[in-house]
Amino acid sequence: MSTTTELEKGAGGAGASQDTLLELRGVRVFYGAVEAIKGIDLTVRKGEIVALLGGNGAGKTTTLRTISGMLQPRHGEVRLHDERIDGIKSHELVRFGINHVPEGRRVFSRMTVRENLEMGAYRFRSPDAAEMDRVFTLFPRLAERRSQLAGTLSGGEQQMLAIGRALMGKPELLLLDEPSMGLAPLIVQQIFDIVEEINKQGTTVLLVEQNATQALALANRGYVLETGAVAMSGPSAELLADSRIREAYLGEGAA
Amino acid sequence: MSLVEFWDYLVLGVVLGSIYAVIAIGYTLVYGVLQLINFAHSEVFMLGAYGGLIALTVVAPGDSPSGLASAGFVVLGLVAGAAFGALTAYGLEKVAYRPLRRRGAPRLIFLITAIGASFFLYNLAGKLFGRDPLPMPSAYENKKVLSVFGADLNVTQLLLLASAVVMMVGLDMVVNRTKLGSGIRAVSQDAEVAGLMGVDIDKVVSRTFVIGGLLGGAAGFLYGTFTQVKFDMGFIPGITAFAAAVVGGIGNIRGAMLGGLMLGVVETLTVPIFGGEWRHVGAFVVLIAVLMFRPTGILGERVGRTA
Amino acid sequence: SDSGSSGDTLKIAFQGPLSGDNVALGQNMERGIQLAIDQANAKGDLPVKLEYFPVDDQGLPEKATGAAQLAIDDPDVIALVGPAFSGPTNSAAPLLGDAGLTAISPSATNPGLTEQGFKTFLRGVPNDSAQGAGMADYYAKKLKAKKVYLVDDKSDYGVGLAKVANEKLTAAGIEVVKKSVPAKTPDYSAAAKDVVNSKADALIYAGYYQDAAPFAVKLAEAGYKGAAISGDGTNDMKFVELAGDAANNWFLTCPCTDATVEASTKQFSADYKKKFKVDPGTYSAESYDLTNYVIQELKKLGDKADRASVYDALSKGSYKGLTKEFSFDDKGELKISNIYLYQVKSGKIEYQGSIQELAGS
Amino acid sequence: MTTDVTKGAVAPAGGSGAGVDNVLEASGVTLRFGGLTSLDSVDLGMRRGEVLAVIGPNGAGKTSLFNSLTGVYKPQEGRITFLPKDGDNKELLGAKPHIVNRLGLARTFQNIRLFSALTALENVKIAAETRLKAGPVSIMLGLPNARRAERESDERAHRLLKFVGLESKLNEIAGSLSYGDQRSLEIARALATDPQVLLLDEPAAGTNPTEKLELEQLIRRINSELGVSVLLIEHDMRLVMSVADRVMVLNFGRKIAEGTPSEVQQHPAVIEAYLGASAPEEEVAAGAGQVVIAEQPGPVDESGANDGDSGANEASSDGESSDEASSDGESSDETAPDGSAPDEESGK
Amino acid sequence: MSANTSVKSPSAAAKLRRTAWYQQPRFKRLGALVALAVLVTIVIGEQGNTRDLFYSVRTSFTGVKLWVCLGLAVVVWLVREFGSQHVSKAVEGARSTTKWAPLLQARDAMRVQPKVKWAVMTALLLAVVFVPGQLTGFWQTVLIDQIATYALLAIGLNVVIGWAGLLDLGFVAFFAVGAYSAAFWTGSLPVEPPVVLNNFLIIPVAVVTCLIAGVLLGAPTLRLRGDYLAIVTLGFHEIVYLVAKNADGITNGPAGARQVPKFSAFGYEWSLERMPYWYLLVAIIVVLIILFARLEHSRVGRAWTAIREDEVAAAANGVDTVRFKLMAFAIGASTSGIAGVFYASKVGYFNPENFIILNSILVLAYVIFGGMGSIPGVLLGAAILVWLPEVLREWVEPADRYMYLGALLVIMMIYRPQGVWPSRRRQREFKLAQEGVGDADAMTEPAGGAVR
Ligand SMILES: Nc1ncnc2c1ncn2[C@@H]1O[C@H](COP(=O)(O)OP(=O)(O)OP(=O)(O)O)[C@@H](O)[C@H]1O
Ligand SMILES: Nc1ncnc2c1ncn2[C@@H]1O[C@H](COP(=O)(O)OP(=O)(O)OP(=O)(O)O)[C@@H](O)[C@H]1O
Ligand SMILES: CC(C)C[C@H](N)C(=O)O
Ligand SMILES: [Mg+2]
Ligand SMILES: [Mg+2]
Repeated sequence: MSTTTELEKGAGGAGASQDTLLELRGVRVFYGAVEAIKGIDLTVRKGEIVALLGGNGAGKTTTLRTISGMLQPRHGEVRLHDERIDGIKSHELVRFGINHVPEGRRVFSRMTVRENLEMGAYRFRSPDAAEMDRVFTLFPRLAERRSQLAGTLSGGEQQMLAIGRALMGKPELLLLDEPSMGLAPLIVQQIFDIVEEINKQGTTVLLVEQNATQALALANRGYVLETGAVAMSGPSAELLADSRIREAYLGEGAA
Repeated sequence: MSLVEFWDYLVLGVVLGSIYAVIAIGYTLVYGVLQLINFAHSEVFMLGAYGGLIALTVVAPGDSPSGLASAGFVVLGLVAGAAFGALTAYGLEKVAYRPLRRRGAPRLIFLITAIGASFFLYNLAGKLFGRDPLPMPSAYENKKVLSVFGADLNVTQLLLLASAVVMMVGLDMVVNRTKLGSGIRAVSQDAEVAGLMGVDIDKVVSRTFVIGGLLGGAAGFLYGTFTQVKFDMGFIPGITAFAAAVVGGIGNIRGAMLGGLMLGVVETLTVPIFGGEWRHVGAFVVLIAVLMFRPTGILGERVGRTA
Repeated sequence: SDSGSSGDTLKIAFQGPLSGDNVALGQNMERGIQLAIDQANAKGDLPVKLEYFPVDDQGLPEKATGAAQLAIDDPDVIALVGPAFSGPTNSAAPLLGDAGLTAISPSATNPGLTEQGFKTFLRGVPNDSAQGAGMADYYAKKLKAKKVYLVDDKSDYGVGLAKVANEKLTAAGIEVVKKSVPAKTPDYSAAAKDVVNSKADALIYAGYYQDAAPFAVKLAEAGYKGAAISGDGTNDMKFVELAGDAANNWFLTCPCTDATVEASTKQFSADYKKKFKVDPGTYSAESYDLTNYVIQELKKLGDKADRASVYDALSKGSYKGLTKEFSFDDKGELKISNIYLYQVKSGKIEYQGSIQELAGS
Repeated sequence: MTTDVTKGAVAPAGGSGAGVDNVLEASGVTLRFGGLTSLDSVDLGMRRGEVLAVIGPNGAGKTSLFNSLTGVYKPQEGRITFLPKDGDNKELLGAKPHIVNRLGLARTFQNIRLFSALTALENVKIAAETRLKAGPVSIMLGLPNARRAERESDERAHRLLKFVGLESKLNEIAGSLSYGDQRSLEIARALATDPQVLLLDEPAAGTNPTEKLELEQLIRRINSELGVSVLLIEHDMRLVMSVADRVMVLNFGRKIAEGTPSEVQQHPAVIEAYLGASAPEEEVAAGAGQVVIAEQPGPVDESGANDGDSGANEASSDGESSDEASSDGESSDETAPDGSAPDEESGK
Repeated sequence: MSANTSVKSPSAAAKLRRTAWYQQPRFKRLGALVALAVLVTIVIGEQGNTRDLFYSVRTSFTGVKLWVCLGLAVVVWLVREFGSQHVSKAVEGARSTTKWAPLLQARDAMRVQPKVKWAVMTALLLAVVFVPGQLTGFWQTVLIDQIATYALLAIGLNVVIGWAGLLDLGFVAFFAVGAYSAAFWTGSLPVEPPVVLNNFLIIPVAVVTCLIAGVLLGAPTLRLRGDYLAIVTLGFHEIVYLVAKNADGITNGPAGARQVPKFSAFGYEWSLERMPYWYLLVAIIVVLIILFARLEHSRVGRAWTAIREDEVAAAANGVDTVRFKLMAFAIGASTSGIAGVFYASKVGYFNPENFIILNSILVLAYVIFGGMGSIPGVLLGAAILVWLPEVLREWVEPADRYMYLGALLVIMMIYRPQGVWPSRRRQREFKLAQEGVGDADAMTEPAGGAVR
């Protein structure tokens, strides 16, 4: 399914890159004096799953936060449907169909599951019941716990809630920051399955992961970040085959 | 103390307590979104009283206005008080707290800023309007209207009770039923993520202050009619209301109401039993006792309804 | 020279509430003193120029030591009129005593003040044994009260006054309910309720106007119908302004006369009004008198005036002022004890005359 | 050793056979939050010198178990006994966190909790110093014992930072270290309290494969060189399989399996609840036939059934892990990087 | 550069990204300056009175002052925004701390080189001991009765909040306990002491009394989270204050303790002379600073830091959090007690109003203003903030002094929240907190509470 955003109406005639949804051009981001992102170019096409890989502190989270407007780049442009969106605050960007599932889940712990999902639909006048049903079908565990306080859910359940909450915003582009972190293998599998499912239903996904094997298995394309810059990029299969990747991120050379 | 007398004091206590409750809500709301003990809220309250005073002085009710005019004056006073309070709270947030928030300053810094703002504001009020107390121009004849189990209630007291109840019910509805309410609750738990959901944090924080200011200012006007208006009038009710917010469970709106009523009653009952000089001791002993047994207050910390 | 004075100016200090809650009482006195000094300078028969040196204690004992210290530290200050209130006197007098600076008070009335051996304290006003007794007399003899509710504000003044009143009332066989409600109580409703519930038919408030006013308001609201009396601390138009209608019919006592009424103070009253655009108030004339007493002694002493000699002269001498004759016993207590009654009537404080006469004793 | 005393109580954990040298035993630990039971009568028997992994789905109660063992939570029922190498057995249930730590159980947190404004060295010193005695008065007066304590903690902290490979980052602010270094620092800090048991809560979470390998080495060295028994929570099965001597599996607050890694990996309940169908594709370990699982059907708490199970369990694992572990433990004193006998300091 | 600049109707994104002219930072700054000018006009305007409510506002807004202020604001703005390059640069320069660079270097040198440190310290101490002799009597009194006394209190509170991170809003209660101890043991209260003691002997007695009071208050409340601790200490203060005020039979009520005897030792009596008090107080402060500085850099100081930063982690690493917190509480309380004894003996008269809640709040402000956790910082904080209202007496309407103090606090917290002279540890915490790591004040759950 596709969501209608205000942006689509306005950006009707943008020519060149019909299928490009998101584009980063020479983006540089600073924390105070520290440059965390040192000029990144990145493209996400409509309907894709793109994986963003890299070690600790490579700048993956920072990239996502820049896209969703939590951070502002000091140089470069962020474009959605070929329109600049850098400089727009995160709460406004939600209206453009970008939803971000932050690192570490960050559910509203003193709200119930249901209230958390309602928060996800904050930008609409009232939450869409059908959407909520869809989320509950995707995550039956949440359905069981709809009136439990989110803070008392287990890690996996919280991750599901965080994703469900983002889906309530009917995203065109879903940003996922390490959805598998701290989750049991079985749950990781489930989450990845769900991501695939969501993508099939029409949502474009930008996925940040440490878990390179699984992420690349899921994604169409991947980017590898190293200390704030793109070190490698290409279709998943290519990346998976690359020996450098296998050594550095799949732990093979040493194993 | 006879039963009738007990009722008498209880009624007084409830009246005082309902003012505390309305002020306490201001503390609790702000605490909810910023985890800040907004010491300057007592000045919001004080300026609310001046707002009412100014409005009534300008409009100048005659000696004993008729019923309908009285109602008009009361509404005017309330509105002016609320407006002054809201304006003060809004300004405080914008000038003093927002820069700190932007910078992610530690909470202690907020606290000292609040204290500084409080000093500034009440002395500024003293400078602007003089440091002597002023009686609130009487907008109505303060007659006895009815008696409950032998306890008399006069117009002021009824007015206080009624407005307090209306304000509390209204607020409860705003927080639990409206979008702003869920915004407030979300920001209070994780402001950054609330932003990701489309909540405009600045707006929500600002509006929270404004709501707290509206209530605080209106309470200031009511308290002013009840006692008198003075530049340092905010301090004692402020501290007591803050204690009330904590007793109820800070961050919890219903807790603030409960705490306010409780401290009002305790304080008032202390007077006939132990003597007027001990009234605040009563309130603070209750505070400490409650916290000993319920470390997060009677209703616990939570903004909004329980799950 | 150990007094270190520069020679051509001498300062007369005043210590009292020049800011804070009961500032009106301080201002009444301050103006009387200023008037006396101005007139003396205008007359020009002094070898030196006089200057007025105010130190503000806000009427609070804890501020009084600091205030007194300011006067002590200025070597030109030759005498201090005040402290105005009893509490501040109690805390500052030892310091003033150690410094040898005369403290001649036009208004500090707590009876205990002269019992403590302060070295330089002179009281230019009848103390509260007289005022308390006056109140008790009036209730007992004139109003025939049966049960009196007696409240003090916990200040030195209030406590002292209430103590005397209590003794006299009890001696007269009147039932007394004695309570304390500290000054600055934000809300007097509960206290007022207590008064009504006690079924007392008369009330004494021993404290200052700032608190008497809201108390009076709450009493009226609570439906208190009995008589009410308060002392010099409440005897100011501010009381009426703050309490509004609730002040009506309150009796006020004072060891002071109404300067606008008494013949002897008519001229003073006019000068005062001319200079300050307001009528003199409680203790304005008395302060004027005491300042003139100091000036008289300074004149006599001429060049030899220093703090010690001024104290000597003042404590031993006497002075016929506009309000009364000032002379002191060896404890520094004034030898006269007249108390006057006032009553609030339709928004004005009206002078009634000597309480002893009115009570018919 | 001293196990005899408590053997009866903790029999199900695998202590019924002779010669099992346990360091930590828990029985029937039940922890509830309101209506929610997060630990349901959990038994635990941890052998001296082993690496025991706890795995299970999210919300199974692993962290709750840690928190119960270390005094952060107080379970409503059950017993937790610590059996120090030489000394009396200690009941841990209800003991305050710092007491538990002093007795010899140290831990790390699921989300790293360092004192981030302090230097790496200071972080470790704080932990080391809790074993030293120097009161505020002697410090203020600068008495010799205070100065000696300062020196000792300094030396100790240096040694441990070297042990985890942070000797070059002594004076860096903890908050500015890289994630991997923060992990190591947290471990060094835990080791500074000279524990007999170290509890690690998901140390590999958020690390990449290379860092995981380093971590694996570190855990091995802690276990062998320092002779510290390790209780490890981890979702990364590769790491668990390679470092753990035994594995215990929790689900819904109950123990559903216990055994060697390979045994556990093939247990159907574990696969169903935790690993998922596709997980154990690679290593099909030898001896698949003798999988023995301490399965607990329902609330049956009778020790008979459990005894049988765990007896067999023990038989299966005895040979490979227990002996090895205890010999490690013995040799550890000499190889420990801190030459001074740790017992002297850990007296109180 | 991009193709769609020619798009006719601006899209939603473009609309959002566009800022109206008045939203430009430059004009926002103008707005702020104008608002500031109006505020300043009111602040420096006439004193209002109750007879005419609008007197002050009216005179402020009709007089020339308003126009002068507005004019100044506009000039400042113009110079800043459009002035020559180097003016704007100077502004930027003043903003950054470069101006302070030499000072900061000196401070760093002091920290690193012990010789420099000792030289500076000795010079400072000599100055501190001898310079006040030259001051006027008034300033000597301010220095001793207020600045130094409150500096002593600030040093004590610094242990509690700066080091252990416990938010104590009732610190002056212990000051009261100390003062009343002094009055009691010298026989200046209505209740007779068993023996009358020399003031110096009272110091240890008061220390013990405050220690006990500190522990009694602390033991049950230290399990509370930061904010709750704050309100409980505030309540405790209020109770101490009200008991002092109302238990007339014991404390002499609002009338207070009178004529507390002076210090005396070996036949020497501290009398009206001020400087001997100064020497005594400086000696007390120096000794305490030495003792406390040792604590700060010891295991105790580190344990406090650990508790402040993460109480749960501290406990999990064997730190007995309750014991260390109590220790901080008790040390702080007894310092406050010493100050109380000194104050009572110096001024000879005090009453409960000397110990109002406002004073507790002020001491807290001194500590934070100066720089939490740093001894020179809190000394400076107390000195500046106590001195300021006194000197303002001469410059502005005395009643307005605290308005300026309040404004100063707000401005300071906005532009330099770490304080005048912060401690290095604290400064780091601030930096980390601003980057979103940690909290910088121990308002977290206490150990033993819920852990996520
Ligand atoms: N709030 C912050 N302040 C200062 N520096 C930061 C901040 N957040 C991140 N950094 C730094 O920016 C760089 C990139 O961090 P980022 O969180 O984007 O990495 P990441 O790839 O998401 O790593 P991880 O896998 O650990 O999540 C790191 O060097 C980090 O230290
Ligand atoms: N303080 C608490 N209050 C309420 N419920 C809690 C609390 N702590 C834990 N729980 C609940 O106990 C259960 C077990 O949680 P626990 O954190 O131990 O799981 P876990 O096995 O460590 O999971 P994960 O692998 O995600 O870390 C969960 O359902 C959790 O919601
Ligand atoms: C000015 C007077 C009202 C002072 C009062 N008599 C007192 O002793 O304090
Ligand atoms: Mg990240
Ligand atoms: Mg866990």
